[in-house]
Amino acid sequence: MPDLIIDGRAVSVPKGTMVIEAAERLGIMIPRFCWHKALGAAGACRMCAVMFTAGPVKGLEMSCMTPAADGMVVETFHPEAVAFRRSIIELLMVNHPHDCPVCDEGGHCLLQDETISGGHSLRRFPGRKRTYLDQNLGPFIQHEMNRCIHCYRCARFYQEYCGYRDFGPMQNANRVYFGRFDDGALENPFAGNLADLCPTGTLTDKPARFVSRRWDCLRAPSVCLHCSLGCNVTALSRYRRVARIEARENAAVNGSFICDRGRFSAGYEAIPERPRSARLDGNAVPAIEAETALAARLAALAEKHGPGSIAILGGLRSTMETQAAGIALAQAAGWRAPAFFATRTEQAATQAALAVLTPPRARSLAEIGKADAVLVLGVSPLFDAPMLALALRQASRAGAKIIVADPRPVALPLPFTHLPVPPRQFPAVLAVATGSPDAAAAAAQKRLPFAPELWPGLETAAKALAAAKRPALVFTPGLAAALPDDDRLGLFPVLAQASSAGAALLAPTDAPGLDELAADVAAGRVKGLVVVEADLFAAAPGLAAVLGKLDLLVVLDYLPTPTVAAAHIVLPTTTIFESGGILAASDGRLQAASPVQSPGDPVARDGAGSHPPRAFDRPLPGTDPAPAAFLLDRLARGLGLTLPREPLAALAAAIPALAGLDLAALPQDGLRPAFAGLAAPLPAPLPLSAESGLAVIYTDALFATDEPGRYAPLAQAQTQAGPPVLLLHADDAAALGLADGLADGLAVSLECGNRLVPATLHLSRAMARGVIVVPRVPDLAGLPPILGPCGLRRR
Amino acid sequence: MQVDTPQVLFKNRHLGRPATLAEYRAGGGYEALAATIGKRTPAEVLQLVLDADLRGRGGAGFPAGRKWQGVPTDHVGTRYVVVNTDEMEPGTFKDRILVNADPHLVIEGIVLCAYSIGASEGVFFIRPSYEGDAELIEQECRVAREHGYLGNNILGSDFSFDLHVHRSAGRYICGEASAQIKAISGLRPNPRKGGPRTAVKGLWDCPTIVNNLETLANLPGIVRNGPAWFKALARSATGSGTKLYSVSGQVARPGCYELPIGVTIREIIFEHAGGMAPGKTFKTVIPGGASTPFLPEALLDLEMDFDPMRAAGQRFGTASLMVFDQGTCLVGATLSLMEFFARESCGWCTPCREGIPAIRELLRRIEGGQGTEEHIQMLTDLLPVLDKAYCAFAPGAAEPVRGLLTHFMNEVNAHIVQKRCPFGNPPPTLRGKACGTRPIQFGPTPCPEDQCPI
Amino acid sequence: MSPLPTELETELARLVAAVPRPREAAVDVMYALQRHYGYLCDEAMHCAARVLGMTTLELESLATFYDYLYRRPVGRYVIHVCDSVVCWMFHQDSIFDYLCRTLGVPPGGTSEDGLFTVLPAACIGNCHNAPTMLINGRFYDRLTPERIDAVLAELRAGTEEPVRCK
Amino acid sequence: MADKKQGVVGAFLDGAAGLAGSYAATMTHLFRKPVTEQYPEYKRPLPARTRGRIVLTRSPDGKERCVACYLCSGACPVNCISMQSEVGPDGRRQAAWFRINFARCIYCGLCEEACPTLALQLTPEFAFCKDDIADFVYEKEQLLVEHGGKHPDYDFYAHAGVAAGGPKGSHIGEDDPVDVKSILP
Repeated sequence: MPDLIIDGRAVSVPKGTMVIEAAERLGIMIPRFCWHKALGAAGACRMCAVMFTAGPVKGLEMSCMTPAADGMVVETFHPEAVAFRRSIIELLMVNHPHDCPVCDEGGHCLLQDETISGGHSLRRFPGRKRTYLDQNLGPFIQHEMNRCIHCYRCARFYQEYCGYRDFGPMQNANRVYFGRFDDGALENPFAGNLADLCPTGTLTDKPARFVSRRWDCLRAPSVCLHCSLGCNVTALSRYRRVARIEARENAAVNGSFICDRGRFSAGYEAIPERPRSARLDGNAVPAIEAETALAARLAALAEKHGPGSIAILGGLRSTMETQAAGIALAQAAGWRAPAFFATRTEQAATQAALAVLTPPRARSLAEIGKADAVLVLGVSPLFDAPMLALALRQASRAGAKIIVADPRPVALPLPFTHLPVPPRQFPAVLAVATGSPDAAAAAAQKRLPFAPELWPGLETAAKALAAAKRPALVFTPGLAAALPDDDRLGLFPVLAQASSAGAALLAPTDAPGLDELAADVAAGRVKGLVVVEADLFAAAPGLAAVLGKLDLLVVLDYLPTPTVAAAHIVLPTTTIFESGGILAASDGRLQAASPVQSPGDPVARDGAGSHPPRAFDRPLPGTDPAPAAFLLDRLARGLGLTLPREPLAALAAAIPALAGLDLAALPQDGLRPAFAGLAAPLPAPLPLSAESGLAVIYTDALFATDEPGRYAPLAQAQTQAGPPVLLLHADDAAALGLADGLADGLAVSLECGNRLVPATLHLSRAMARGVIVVPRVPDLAGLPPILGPCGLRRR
Repeated sequence: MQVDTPQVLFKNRHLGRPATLAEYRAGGGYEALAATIGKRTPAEVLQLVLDADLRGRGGAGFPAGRKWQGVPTDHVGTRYVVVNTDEMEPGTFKDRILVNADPHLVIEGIVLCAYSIGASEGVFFIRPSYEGDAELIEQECRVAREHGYLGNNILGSDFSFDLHVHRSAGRYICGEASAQIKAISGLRPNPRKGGPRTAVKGLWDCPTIVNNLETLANLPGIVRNGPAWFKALARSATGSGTKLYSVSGQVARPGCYELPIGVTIREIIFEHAGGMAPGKTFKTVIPGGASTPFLPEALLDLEMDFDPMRAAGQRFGTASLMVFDQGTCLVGATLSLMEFFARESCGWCTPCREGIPAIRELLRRIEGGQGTEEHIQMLTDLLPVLDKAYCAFAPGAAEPVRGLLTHFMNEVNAHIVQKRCPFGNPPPTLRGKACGTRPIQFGPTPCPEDQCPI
Repeated sequence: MSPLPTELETELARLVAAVPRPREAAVDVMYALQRHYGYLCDEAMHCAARVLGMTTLELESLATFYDYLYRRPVGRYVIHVCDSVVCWMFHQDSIFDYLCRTLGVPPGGTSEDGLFTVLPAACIGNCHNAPTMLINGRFYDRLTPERIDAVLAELRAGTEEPVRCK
Repeated sequence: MADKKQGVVGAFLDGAAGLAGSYAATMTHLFRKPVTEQYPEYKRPLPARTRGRIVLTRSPDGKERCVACYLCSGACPVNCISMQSEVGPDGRRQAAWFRINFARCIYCGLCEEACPTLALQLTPEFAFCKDDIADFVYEKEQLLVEHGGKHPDYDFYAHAGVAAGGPKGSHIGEDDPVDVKSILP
């Protein structure tokens, strides 16, 4: 623990800490451009020079490249250091353009801050300014190379941190250019971070171009709900529209970055189609009228068929407050237990996946990035949880061995072993890989006798995991029951949706699956259904198919889903940007999001032509949406019931794992409860064993396969037009007589329920046999788990 | 050619052609190797080099033995020797002459180094303008391989080492050790600082020794004749061995001379290089390649050795003497050097990437007669900034400017006062462009044909 | 993209196989393709990327960094005129100017007959013979206008087999 | 002392002199030209830098100067300026809408000082009355004028260093764009 003195204040830091970080601990912000917490030192900008007046290092040195050592005395405001930094700014400004007014970075620009705080205002140099031509870097990042100060942050992030190689530095000397070989979209799914990283306006957020200055935005800490990882973001809103999403530092989860899905999938809160007023039998009515009618109809239904004929269905993208309110209402009214998951099995598996996260075994995303061997089972990191891929990349950079066992073709920006196995073989893979490394070869042959090509990979996996000091297992919840009982092996589940963990924590164990609910509706046992923030057509096609049998379908939602269109009564709810709330990430971490804006139509749409309204003599349009939890509470009151004042707190008190937590005051980094007290996991049944036909595997794309993302215009624009793309092993295709060899782009049709969906078939050899990989789009939501031999045919 | 100084590296130098293997062997070539492989331990060879106090000839003068000591002994896997033949410093051409004079001396030195550190792979990093030399080395490596001096089981022992040539595509920065390793690895050759030394983690993350070609060429002599002999070669108390001095500029006999370390600058210029060219008067000399300052006449009796020169505020560098006469404008010469440095920077750090072009711009103005006192102030302000650059490139570039401002301020002032170049050079605003520059006046270089081995 | 001649493919494969990792051969492969195409056109860059398993950007990073890899069309003879300080002392700028005027090209330009490209170059290591230039791997020493005329005439006559920069 | 000795006559004379002086002042003013200006009929020319109504000026090429950088609204101490920027048809940044609430404006001129493109300028026009306070909210169309105001020659984009005012490298003091693939060293 070196002890040093910075600006007269003593600080003690861990060995290996750089002086710039040590100063940060004291709250001293040494100016910097190239140094970044996540990227480390480059020593390129020379901006962080400080004076070492005593100790092992003497004289002017860069604080980012000097490790703190005992006895150092550092002066950050030494006249010589200040003069040096001023010279650096002067040099950087020799070629920096004079365009702050039209630069999007203005207002949160590091170079602007340093230039002004350093007092540089006049350019002494007589020479001309250097200019560059710009490139079109795709839909997310705007390029303005004249502003570049060559800190190399972008290239280091892009190539070293993320492992993508289509963007980087070119030329030498003072002509260094950062760009691509030719114009085109950046391949890196984390490229949006370049806008955050770039200390000037060279790389800026293109969709947010010219939208606002930072100081004009409302800002609030939020949590991303486009996958289950729970990355921390900052939402910036202006005129009731989310202008921009930025990464928010959380050392335990996403570090300093987020993926492009999380960054560019907002916008659903401002689409014109968003349900903004209550609807009663298809007509827009004042909210109070809809609520009164709803209470009356529910009461009548309960009177006629008994309260058990009413069911409530919760979403996996709602906050935990909403989920808890739904549960509380169902319990108070004596309705059927609330349903969240597609099947009881899925719920049990998700609960089991959380229950295994005891303190010695649970790993955070950041800890996955520090593991030295990771087995990823049933997860395709880049699509199921993009930031996981970045964490694996960091582990891999530090030398970790990464093994991914997944039926889909897996692409990752790092060296890894891919074991393409169908889900039914996951337990076997797990058993071999976590078993004794010496017996691995024999075990592999015994348990997977039909797949000799996997044996070497399995053996390496077993050896790597056995040799590792900090091995970790990333798994899909179905495997929770099969996990070995080994405290050495860290665990990190990846769940289906942003609030799957929340639902699993809160849902009563007797909660039915959506499939059971569908059967009940079909049989007439359920007459009334209250759907809270879920799209049945995507989540439960079986249930969606029988909606016509319901006497009453009530939907509370903020997305214009087909379920909303089918509802008798619609109550609009608020998004996470308007109500905030608590979300549980896949590792069980509870994190709070704050509201950033009020609901209501964005100013851009509210008013005449290009002007916002001039007179505010009428209520703000589109402000009917209310948090679903409020609506449910009002509904309870309409029914003459009383819900607890804070349903989540009341419910949590009864759950051993959550009892005693102060949910109203979650720490900034989130809180991960110890799940030892969670209800004992049910033995999750093994995934289906398919003997004939193709097992259907749903896969996410980077954009617009998550539910809110499907309604985000920008994310939607990133999806390819045309029929959905299916993936099939080339040998399976040959067996089915579809193609011989690796022909791409076969036109096929897929039997989905009683429809034939046209699709394009791509063949691969880097995937498991006996499976068909299907994109998670609503069109294809109703596929059977096993596709029969006639399910796929040539078109 | 002078005969009164011991010729070690140039023993087999012939006019216009390289020495053959037979010639090299006749002069005792490969005896050191035969006496070493299987007979001495690597540690003994290292001790010889340490005792001989062999210092790097590439510019920095770091003791070679100390560098080799950094190689971890417990490393499993390949170790590399990288032979640095990337001399691109203006005024330096010794390595080219050396390769062309005696390729086998070079090869033997490389193998000895490899033996000492236990390397099995060697990379001969050579600059593109020495393509002929690259082919020569490749050819002579084949010859050496045929005779068992290179390749598997050298001289019948179980020591194997092979050497291949890596052609650079030309940038001065590739001469920096860590940048050179990156260049070989197919990465952008930005120098690397911090982290483990290249001797620990170099090429492909294996221990790697990067040494200048001339440094390694001294090994056969040291091993054969012992450290005491080697130290005795030098004329100064602290130095050891001989050195190849590249002399260019306005001297009567420009060329490359092997002279002891510690010989005075005056002796090199006025005895070995034949004094000033006819009709020229001495003004100043850059003693150690482009990244060393101008040396005033008063310091001509300085001994050419690492430590005495550093003590005098000068740098030994690569011992490439560029001699300027009274008729040469030093502002223009410095500008020429800055053109070189500004172009050859790798573009990594601010002082180098932005600072050197700024200096170039200021010097262009001064040389063109538009200079002001403020420009000099800016130059002075910039020098300490350059000194704190990422690698040694920018501090090296600052040296000539510092020399100019320290010793030849009168010349700079003359430009500012007269608002033109007092030597009659036209404004360099378009220098390097076809614009009609100085009055056509072509170099009256005397032709010492006997100096040139090519 | 037209396929490469078989000999060239073999040569590229040999270059890649000769080094511990393909990346090391990056410069050599680009030199070989430069000899074939005359300069590194985009097609050559794509070929190199395919052979080396690197991205075109990574290769562009190198090709634009280095001096002797040409990403713009050049003539058959690329004349690198040393403009470092010793050559400058011997009026290199006049030599350079003379060359440009004789060939009628700006610096970096290629003469109309496609034979010559004139480039300033960093020190080429021939200072004792200043002023000097390098044409396709060969030094030309102590240049004078007459010598330049002679060299150009000699090269034009094609009496000399081009020693291409490898 | 002297006062005490002057007696009644002295006091009388002293008073009379005071009276006479005041009357004299009154009489002289009777015959002087009055200073009152007939304000609505006669408007005194005001200095160009008078801080009155705000306008948005145009650059010499006739294009809008305002780039909607939000600096004026940021500087405004009474928050009477609001705007939204957008990309214009020519790729330049411009205001989609720009609004100043003159009912709230205190004519402090901070916005003019903040304006980096010299678009926003205060003019000597100070008296503009409305029947409805809402009419004091001026939109961009009402604010835009057809001239360059106090700085007729300034063109921000000529100095900015971004492409929107012409190709890169064509502005004042700029070098030609760097050719990344250049073969020149």
